[in-house]
Formats: sequence, C-alpha cells, structure tokens
Amino acid sequence: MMDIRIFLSLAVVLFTIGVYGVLTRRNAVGILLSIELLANAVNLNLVAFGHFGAGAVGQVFALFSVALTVTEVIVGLAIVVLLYRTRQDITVDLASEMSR
Amino acid sequence: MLANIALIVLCAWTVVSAFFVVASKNLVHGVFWLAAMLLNTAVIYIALDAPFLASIQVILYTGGVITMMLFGVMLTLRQSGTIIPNPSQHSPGRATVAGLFGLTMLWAIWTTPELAAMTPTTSGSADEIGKLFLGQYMIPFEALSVLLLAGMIGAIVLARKGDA
Amino acid sequence: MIFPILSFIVATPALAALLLVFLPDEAKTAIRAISVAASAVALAGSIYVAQAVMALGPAQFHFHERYPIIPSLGINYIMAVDGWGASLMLLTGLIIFAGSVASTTLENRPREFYIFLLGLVAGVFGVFVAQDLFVFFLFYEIAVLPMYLLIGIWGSTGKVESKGPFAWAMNQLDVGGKEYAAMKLTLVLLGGSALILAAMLGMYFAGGHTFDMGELAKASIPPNLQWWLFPALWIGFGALAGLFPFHTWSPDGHAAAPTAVSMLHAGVLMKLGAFGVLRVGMVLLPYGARDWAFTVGTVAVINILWGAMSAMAQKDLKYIIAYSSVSHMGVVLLGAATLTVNGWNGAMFQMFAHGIMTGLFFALVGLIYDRTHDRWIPHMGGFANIMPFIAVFFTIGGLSSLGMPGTAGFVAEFLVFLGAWQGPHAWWAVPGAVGALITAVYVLRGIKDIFWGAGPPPQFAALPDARGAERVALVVLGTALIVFGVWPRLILDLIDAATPLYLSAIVATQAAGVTP
Amino acid sequence: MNLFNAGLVAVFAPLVAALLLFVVQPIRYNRHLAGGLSALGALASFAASLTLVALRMGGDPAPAIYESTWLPEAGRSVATIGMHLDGISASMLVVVSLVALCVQLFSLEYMETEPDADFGRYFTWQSLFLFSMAALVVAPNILQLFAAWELVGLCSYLLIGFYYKKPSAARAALKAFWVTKFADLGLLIGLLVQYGAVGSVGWDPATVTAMQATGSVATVVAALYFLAVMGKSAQFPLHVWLPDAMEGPTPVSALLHAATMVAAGVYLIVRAYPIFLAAPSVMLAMSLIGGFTALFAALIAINQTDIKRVLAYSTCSQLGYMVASLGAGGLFGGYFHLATHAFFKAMLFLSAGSVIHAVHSNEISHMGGLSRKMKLTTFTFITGAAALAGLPGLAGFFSKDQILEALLEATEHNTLYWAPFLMCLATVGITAYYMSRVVFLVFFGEPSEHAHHASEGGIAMWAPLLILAVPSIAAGYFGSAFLRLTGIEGEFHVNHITPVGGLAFALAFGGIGLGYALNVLKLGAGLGTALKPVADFIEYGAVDRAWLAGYRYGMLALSRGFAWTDRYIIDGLLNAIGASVLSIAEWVRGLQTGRVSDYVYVVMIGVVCLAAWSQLVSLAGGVQ
Repeated sequence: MMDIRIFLSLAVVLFTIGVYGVLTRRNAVGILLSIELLANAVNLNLVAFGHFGAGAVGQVFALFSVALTVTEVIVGLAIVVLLYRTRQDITVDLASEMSR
Repeated sequence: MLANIALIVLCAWTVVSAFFVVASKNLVHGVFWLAAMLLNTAVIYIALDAPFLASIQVILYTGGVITMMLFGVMLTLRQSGTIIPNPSQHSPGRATVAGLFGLTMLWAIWTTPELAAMTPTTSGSADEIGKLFLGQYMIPFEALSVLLLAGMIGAIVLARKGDA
Repeated sequence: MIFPILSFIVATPALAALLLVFLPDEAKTAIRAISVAASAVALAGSIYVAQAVMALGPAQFHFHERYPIIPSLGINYIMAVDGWGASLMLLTGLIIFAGSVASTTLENRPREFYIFLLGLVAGVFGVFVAQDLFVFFLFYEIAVLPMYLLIGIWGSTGKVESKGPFAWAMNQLDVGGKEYAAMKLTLVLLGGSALILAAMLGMYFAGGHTFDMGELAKASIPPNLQWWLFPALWIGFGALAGLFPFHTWSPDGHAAAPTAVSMLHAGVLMKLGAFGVLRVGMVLLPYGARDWAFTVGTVAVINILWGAMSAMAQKDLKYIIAYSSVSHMGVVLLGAATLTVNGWNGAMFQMFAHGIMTGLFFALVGLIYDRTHDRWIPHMGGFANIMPFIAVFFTIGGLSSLGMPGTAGFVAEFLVFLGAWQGPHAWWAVPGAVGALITAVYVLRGIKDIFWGAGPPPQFAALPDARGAERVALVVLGTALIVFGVWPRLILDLIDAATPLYLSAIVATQAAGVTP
Repeated sequence: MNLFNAGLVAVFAPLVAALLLFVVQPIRYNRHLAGGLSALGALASFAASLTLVALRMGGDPAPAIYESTWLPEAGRSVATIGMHLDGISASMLVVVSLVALCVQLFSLEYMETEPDADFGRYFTWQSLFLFSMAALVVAPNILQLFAAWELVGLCSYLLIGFYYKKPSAARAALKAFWVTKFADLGLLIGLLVQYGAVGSVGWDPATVTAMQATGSVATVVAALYFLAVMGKSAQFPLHVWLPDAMEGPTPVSALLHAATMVAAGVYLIVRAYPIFLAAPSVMLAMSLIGGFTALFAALIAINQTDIKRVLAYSTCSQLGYMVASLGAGGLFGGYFHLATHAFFKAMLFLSAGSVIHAVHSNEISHMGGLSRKMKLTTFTFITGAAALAGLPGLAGFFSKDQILEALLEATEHNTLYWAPFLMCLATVGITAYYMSRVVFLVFFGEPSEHAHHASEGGIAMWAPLLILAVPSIAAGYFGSAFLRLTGIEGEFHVNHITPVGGLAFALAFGGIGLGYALNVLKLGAGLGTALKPVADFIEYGAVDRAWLAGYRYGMLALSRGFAWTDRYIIDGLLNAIGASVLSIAEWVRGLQTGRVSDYVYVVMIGVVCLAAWSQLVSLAGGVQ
C-alpha cells in the first residue's frame, strides 16, 4: 500500500482544487488561500519523492518551499492590506483598473 | 491493514478539507478549513517518515500562516457578527480546465512505470537536513534568509500607515 | 603610445554631456560655455585630423586604435581615419560648433538639451571613425536615438489637414504634432536599424566571424548572399538618408525639430545614412552594389525630382527646406550609385556641401521662427528690410542649394552628374540636372516671398536682425560654403585619394560574371 | 608688367573691391568710399586690360594659359581653373572693363538718390559682376566659363532685383534667373556629354578633333551649348526675360543687359567656335534662329512706348545678328559686332538713363523736344542710334556689313542661308525706322509737361557718354587692328563698299525716312496703332504667356500633385500602417482584463495542453 502514486495523486487532487480556487475566487485573501493549497500540494510531492528514494534532499527542498511560501504570504497579505486601505475593497476584479 | 485504512481516511479527509477551502461561502471558515488541511498534511508527512517537516508544518503553517491569514481577513473585512463573504465566479470552463489538468496528471502518474517501481526508503533525519542546509545548500539557504528579511521589510513598508 | 586623438574627439562631447549631468539647471551660462567649448574642441580636433590626414596621405588609415571588447565574438574597438572619414569629421565639427553656438539662445531646459545634443554628436563622430561594424552600429544608434527626445520635448507643433484615402489614419494619429513627428522619425529609423542589424549579422557569419571592416572588405562574402544583404543595408541606412519612399519622416521631423536639432539632423545625421550605404553597403558588398546599382540610382533620381517637386508646393518654410534635403540627399545616393570615381567624390562632397548648406538653412529658419513664431511663408514678406544679415545668408544658402558655381553645392552636383554620365546609365544625369533647375525655382521664389517686397507685415515690423552668437554661426557656415565652393580641393583632395581604393573592389566585380 | 600679372589685375581688382564692400560694412555704407572703390576696381581692370592688349599686339600670337587643377579625379585633373589670355579675351576684357567703368561713373550720379545702404549694395554687385564677367572672358575651359556664366547670371538677378521692394522688379529678377537657368541646363549637360565622350572640358584643337572623330557628339554638344546661348543672349523663344529685365536701374541695363552679359552667349560661341564648326546643322539652326530673332525683336520694338524696352528689343535683335553671323561662319563679323554693339548700345542706354533721370519717367510720351534742353545727350543718343541703324562711317555700319557679307557668302554653300540673310537685311530697315521714331519723339517735337524742367546731368553723367561716343564712332576704323589682335581669319577694308553694304545703306535711309514721315509728319498715323494689337499678341499673347502657362499650370500644378501624393498617399500609407497597428493593439488589449484569475485561466489551458502533449509523446515512445 505504500505506493508513491497514492501520495502523488493526493497532491494532484489538492493542486487541482487549488487551481480551481485561483481561477474562481474573486477575493484576494481567497486567492491566497488557494495558493496555499497549491504550495502544499507541491510540498507533499517533494516529501513523497524524498521518502521514495531521494532522501533528506526532498525535505530540504520542501523546507525551502515552505519558507518561500511564507514570504509570499507575507507580501501578499501586505498588498491586500494596502489594497484595502486605498480602495476599501479587496475584490480583485477592481484591481483590473490597471488595464485602463 | 489498519494503517492502510487510516491512510485512506486521512487522504479523504484532506481532500474534503481542501474542497471546503475553496467552496466555503464564509472566508473565515475557509481559513479554518485550510488549517485543517495543513494539519492533515502534517500527519501525512509523519506517515512519510518526515516528522521534522511535520512539526515545521504545524508550527509555521498552522501556527503562523493561519494566524496571519486571519489577521488579514480581520483587518480588511471588519464586519463583525456577519458572514464574511468569499465570492466566487464559478464557470463550467474553469472547472473543466482544472478538472482536465487533474485528470491529465493522474493519467500521467498511473501510466508511468517508473513510479510503480518505486519503493519506500528512509526520508532522512533532522540531523541530515541540518547538515545539508549548512553544507551543500549553504548559499541558497542564506539567500533565502535574505529573501525572508526582504519580504518582511517589504511587507512592513507596503502595509505601513501614512504615505503608502 | 600615441595620443588617441580619435577617441579624444569622440569622447569630448560625451564627457561634456556627462559633466552637464552634474551641473544645476540654474547655471545656464556655465552650461552654454561648456557645450560651446566642447564643440569648439571637437572642431579644432577635426581640423587637426583633417590636415594631418592630408599630410600623411589620405588614401591610408591613420591614428589607429584597437582594443578588444568581446574577443570571442570578434568585436573590437577599432578607430582609424582616412580621407573620407576626415572630411566628414570636419563637417560634423563645423555643424556642431555652429549648432551649439546657435542654441545658446535656447531658454527651455538648456541643460538636458545640450546633454542629448552632445551625446548625439559623440555618436556621429564615432560612426565616421569606427572601423568595426559592431562599434559603428553602436555609435549609429547613439546618434539616432536622442532625436526622439530632442524633438518630442523641444519641438514645435504644426497642423496638417486630414484628407485623402488615408484620412482615417491621420485622424487617429495627430499628424503634425511634435510627438507624432518624433515617433514617426524614430520608428522609421529603428525599422531601418533592424534591417541593418540583420544584414550586419549576415556579413558577420558569412565573412569569417569578424566585425572588422578592413577584414570584411577582404572576406569573400558569396555574391548570392550579397544580393540579399545589400538591399537591407540600402533601405536600412537609406531610411535615414531620406530614401524614397521612406523619406516622409523627414519633412515632419525637421519641421517639428528645434533649430540645432534640425541643423544636426539634416546636416549630419542624414549623412550617416548615406555614408552607411556607401561605406558599409557598397564597399563591403561590392557584388551587391554592382547588381543593385541600377535600382539605387533610379530611386535616387526619383528622390531628387520628388523632393524638389514636393518642396515647390510647400508654404511652410521648414517643409521647403526639409523636402529640399530629401532632394539633395538623392544627389548623394545618385553619386553613390554611379560607381565611378567622380560620382563617389561628388557623393562625398555633396554630403559635405549639403551638410553645411542645410545646417545654415535650418539655422536661418530657426532664427526667423524664433522671431516670428510663424513658419507660413504667405504671412511673411519684405524681411530683407528688417533683417538684412539673415537675408544675405539665406541667399547664400539658397544659391548653394541650387548649385551656383562659387558655392560648394555646384562642385558636388557637377561631380555627381559627371559621374552619372560616365556610368552605365548616363540618362540619370538629366533628371538630376532638372532637379537643380526646380530647386532654383522654389528656392528663389521662397527668397522672394520671404525677404523681398515692400516692408514686412505690421506684426513683424519690429523684429531684430541676427545678433552676436547667431551671427557667428551663420558666418562660420556661410563662409565655409563659399570657401569650399571656390577651392573645393581643400576637401576634395582628401576624398579623392581614398575613393579609388574603395572603388577597386567594385571595379573588380565588373569583370566577374553575373550573379545568378 | 607681364601678361600673367596684367591678367590677374584685370580679373581680381574688381573682386577685391567687391569683397571689401561686401565684408566691411562701414565701407559699404559710405557712399564716397563705396562708389570710389568700385570705380577704382573697374579702372584698374581697364588699365590692366589695355596693358594686356598692348602685350598681345607685340608678343607671341600663341595663347598664354595659366591654370591649376580645380577638380581632381583619382589624382588626375577633371578641370582646371585659370586664365587663357589671347587676343580674343584681351579685346573682350577691354570692352567689358571700359563699358563697366563708364557705367559705374555714370551710376555715381544716377544712383545718387538711393539711401546709403542701397548705394553700397549697388556698387558691391557691380564690382562682383565685373569680376565674374572678367573670369568668364579669361576662362581656359568651358567649365570655368560655365561657372562664371552662372555668376554673371546671379549678378544679373541681384541687379534686376535691385529695387526688390517693387513686386514687378522681384518678378523680373526671378524670371531672368529661371529662364537663363533653364537654358543653362544645356551648357551643363553639354559639358557632361563632352567630358564623357572625350574626357576634357576644353575647346583646344585636340579636344575638337576627338569630338569630330566620335561622330554626332559634336552636334549634340554644340546644340546643347547653343541652348544656353539662346537663354543668355536672349534668342527667340527664350528672349522673354530681357525686356522685363529693364526693371533694373538703367546703368545696369546698359552694362549687363545690353553690352556685356547678354553678349556672353555670343562670346561662348566665339570661344568654342571649333566645336560649332564641327556641327554644320547646329550652325544653320543658329543662323536661322538668330536671323528670326533679329527680325522678330525689331518688329516688336516698333510699337514700344517705354524707351528702355525699345532698346531692350533692339538688343535682342542685334544679338540675333551676331548669332546669325556666327552661324554662317562669320566669326569676325559676329565678334566685331559684339564689340561695337557693346559700345554704342551702352552709350544709348546711358543716354536713355540721362533722359530718364531728367524726366523721371520711362515713357516716350512723357518726353519730347529734349534736344533744346539736353544737347549733349541728344548728340550721344543720335550718334548711338545712327551707329545702331548702321549709317556709314559709324562703328555699327562696318560690323553689320561684315555680318551681311558673311551671310551672303554662306548662301553659296547652302541655299537655306538665304532666309537669315533676308531677315537680317530687312531688319536693317526696321532698325533704322524704330530708332528714328524714338529720336524724333524724344528729342524733337513738342515737349510734354514732364519734359519742361529737364536738364543735363553733372559731369559724372555726361563724361561717360562722351568716353563711349569715341569708340562708337571710331571703332570701325580699327577693324584691321582688331582682326590682327584676335587672330581670327578674315579680311577687313574700311573703304570698300560692297553691294550688300550699299543695299543696307539704302534700307537704313529708307527706314529713317519712314520714321520721319510717320512720326514727324504724322502720315498714316493709324498704321502703327493698327499694327500694335498684332505685335502685342505676338509678344505677350503667345510667347510670354506660353512660358507663364508652362510655369503656372505645368510646374506649379504638377508640384502640388507631387506634394499631395507625398503627404496623403506615401505618408498616408505609413500612417495607415501605424494606425492599423494601433487598432490591432487596441483589440489585443481587450484580452488584458487585469484580473489575475483570467491570466491563470489562460496559463492553465496552456499547461494542460503541454502536459497532455508530453504525456502523449512519452506514451508513443518518447522523443527520439
């Protein structure tokens, strides 16, 4: 039962859900949540491959990824806060005014 | 056998919580579903023989990130007592694309013989991870620390009150 | 080590521009002094180089400098000058000196203006002395690009009615505006640059992975390839030289540009294009030149007549001069296409003569425009009564442009026509000469309408004549026109000694068979 | 003083004066200095020219040539610049500098009323003209001749446009320049043809032999050169600029448009005569056009009411004589007539100037009865008119006789020469008629109210008239010396009256008699009036208007077409490309919604496609 494909499939499903979230969410924080799903799916992959042959390197990269994701969340949230302060709204549709 | 059942339940529960991250109408609920999903993943890490990473996951993610998310939600959507909306734009096209992506990936995973041949080994201890970080991956590690610092400063600068 | 005079001349304006960057905006006197001093140094250096080359033998290259830049790609910083380069350096020195002196009256952001102007000049000098195609191209772009800002910021806006089958397009584009003019000029020239770059790379790969122009001249690039590369260079460089039908940036651009920019652009930059066609296109691709000569010459003839006829119908002073530039650059291209010694001498001399003449013209037009804030000739008349100095020099410039003996224009046109007659397509000379006649018609009519007649209109009655610095610019250019017209050998000896060597490769191709 | 130095002084003395005047403003603005310097330049030039003649008369008959390379071609010389000093150029220099000197002296007083600046400007151009003309005369090859030829055209333009504030003067200046410039295309292209064929722009025997060897080249070249001559020397139908050129000050008309500049065309033929001789068909055309111009212009002169225009048409007519003569092989006659005509026509013009100065009008009807008030001017004008009409004993008689002789002789070789001969012969009578008309109307009869206060000018005005009167009367008797000096083959006898001469003599007297009958006795008064519309139609209705229409409806309309096409088609296409790019960009821009999820949507579509493709490839056996 310890088949790598199970973990990979789980990651794919998580990733797919995350993608769907990014595609459909209109709220900036909502999108950030979906992105967390994506990142988590990737981490799961890294750890799975580490367990099935690559060794500690898998975890090292997962840790790198975690750190990057955290940074991204920080900056993303800062932008959200900024967005809110200037516009009183964080619906990303309205951010499309940059195309005008 | 029991382990297998437990794993399947775990996986199913992970998928369900992930689904509600995306599907919940209340944003705060969404954040908590994400926390649940992250904790589930931490358990899976343990199952994958990576307890160190699991602890990081719990501390950093479920502790730090979720707090920050809540913080962000509360800061920006200060409607007390009501449901904080999490509007979505559901469309069949988007669902199809996401679904097709998943199916393609699954197809790839289950048709690749190399994957089937893989057997579990050890994941490596915290010891080994530490040596790798301060040895082979020294420079990326340091660069990452600088990036974190920059992200922190950037966040402060961006979110600072006053002349934004 | 020998003093690197060529790099020094190229660097002087560039360094002066750099110095200006660190000056405060308010120090207008210092800004002007530095700019004029830098261009005076460049002029003095050019004169020194010209006479030294004359003494050392204008047929060979002198003042070599060579430093590798990217050795693995065969890119070197090579500077050297022979008679051709020296004569055009002298032209550049004269024009930039007159131009920066004439611009001392500019009040709107003089610092930035001079920075761009001097940067541009450094590029122009560089093109004339660079012997490495890559560096040549680099300098070429340095010279061309500041034009966008110089016109876009300091230019003036006119109005053009939207008519004809493409009125819809004109409505969309604000035709006549300075931004439009700057944009059109830059886009057309960049389009040309893209072609040049492509051809350059073709030469690089076919010519033994070198950009050294001396080695490329010796490399035997296959005639078939040359047949494809030459038109790219011809159109690419030609776009800058006002080649028909890619010349329409010139009238709008020159009309919109401020005085010194028009002077430099028509006076020197258009020559870069013609020089590129001649020095890179024809000298390095002799087979291409031979096979395309008929097309080049015929289009040049169209250029001459087209420019002259279009100039005749203009009522805007700057447009007249701009179209006349198109016409006169046709003479340069015609001379180049003749593939004869006289034709090439004439082409080089015409670059020189037309550079000075058109520099003078644009300086004068600028002076008139500064005073009247009007370029519409029907509004003018009788200006000779209030600005006799300007009238005299306008007449001198006009006479040179119509090829009056005793001015440099005559020598150039006569040599080109002589070359054309000796070449394989003698008939080219006839429309060329007719172009000179048409020039006589529109130039003298313009002089009559602007300067002759009883008194200026009342709103212009109190306008002053040219003043101190402006007079210096006019006298420098006007005197040069006459001196080089009366005794052309001052320049022609420099050019003539180098021409046969450049031409020899093409002469050799005449004997070879036809390109399939 | 040797030949070289004398030549240098003759050519460059006026240039020094001109440059000083042009560059140094205080000199130009000081009328004493300006006039004096200019006249001094002319005087020096005249003295040097006389020296030249003296040296030539005594010395070696071969031409002395001093030249230096002007245009190099691969180290060789395309053309030289320098001086070609022989009898012809020396004699021409004397004529030019003498007339110029007289004209400049005359101008000192005539132009007195001009402001200082204009006065200085006038003398600057006068000096520049004298230099240009001298450079033309001594040119060692056709290129230098062409260069100087254009320069004298420039001076003509500047001097016709001297009163540039007057629209009619401005127009006349442009017209003169354009018409001659058009004709000069012939000279320019002829030079190219000649150089292309034989590699030389000279007229030396070797060049001419080479041209003859190349068949039709000589004919083409000669025809092209003749086109330029027609422009410069105002031959039909390019004569239209000369009458209008009378807008310039009268002394200018005397110097440029009567005596010297217009004769440059004839001088070119004289210089390049070997080339013309090699082209018999061009010679015949020359003769025909010259003869026709002589007759045509004389006919038009009959009805002019402006005294200067009468003289202008008579200049056209006399130039026609010269050209006709040269076309018939009468080199000496043509050249001799050039010289004598220069003297007496300059004198006529200056006398007319004196009259105009006195009555402040050009109109003949504003004059009349001036013989009582201006005795000296009356004398010189009548002398000049008589010389022009060809009365025996005066300069014009001898030279005109030479021409008619030459034409008659040419009929022996080619009967077509009868046409120019008869036209020239008829012109003798007509010339006598219109000149006597002017004399009777201006100097005799009842004075009009303008003429009441007329009086003779000062010494600066009458002295030049008297100086010019000497050669106008006596030049004919120096024909043999002239012949010897110039080295032209021919014979000349003062006291040998030929039958043709007698006939011409009779015609001249007939013309004068007719003039007396019509203008003094007022017989057949309606005749002139009846003929006037016809003459007017010929002149203004046909030739002039044809040129005007060609300019206005040909050139200007065409140029507007070009400009329109350039702006709205060629540039329009460029604009259309630009606008189309903008439109496409506008459309493409619609894809950029600015919504992150939309971008991710598109990215995901791409990812799915890529993933599916790579999966399919690997299932099919991988990429080999």
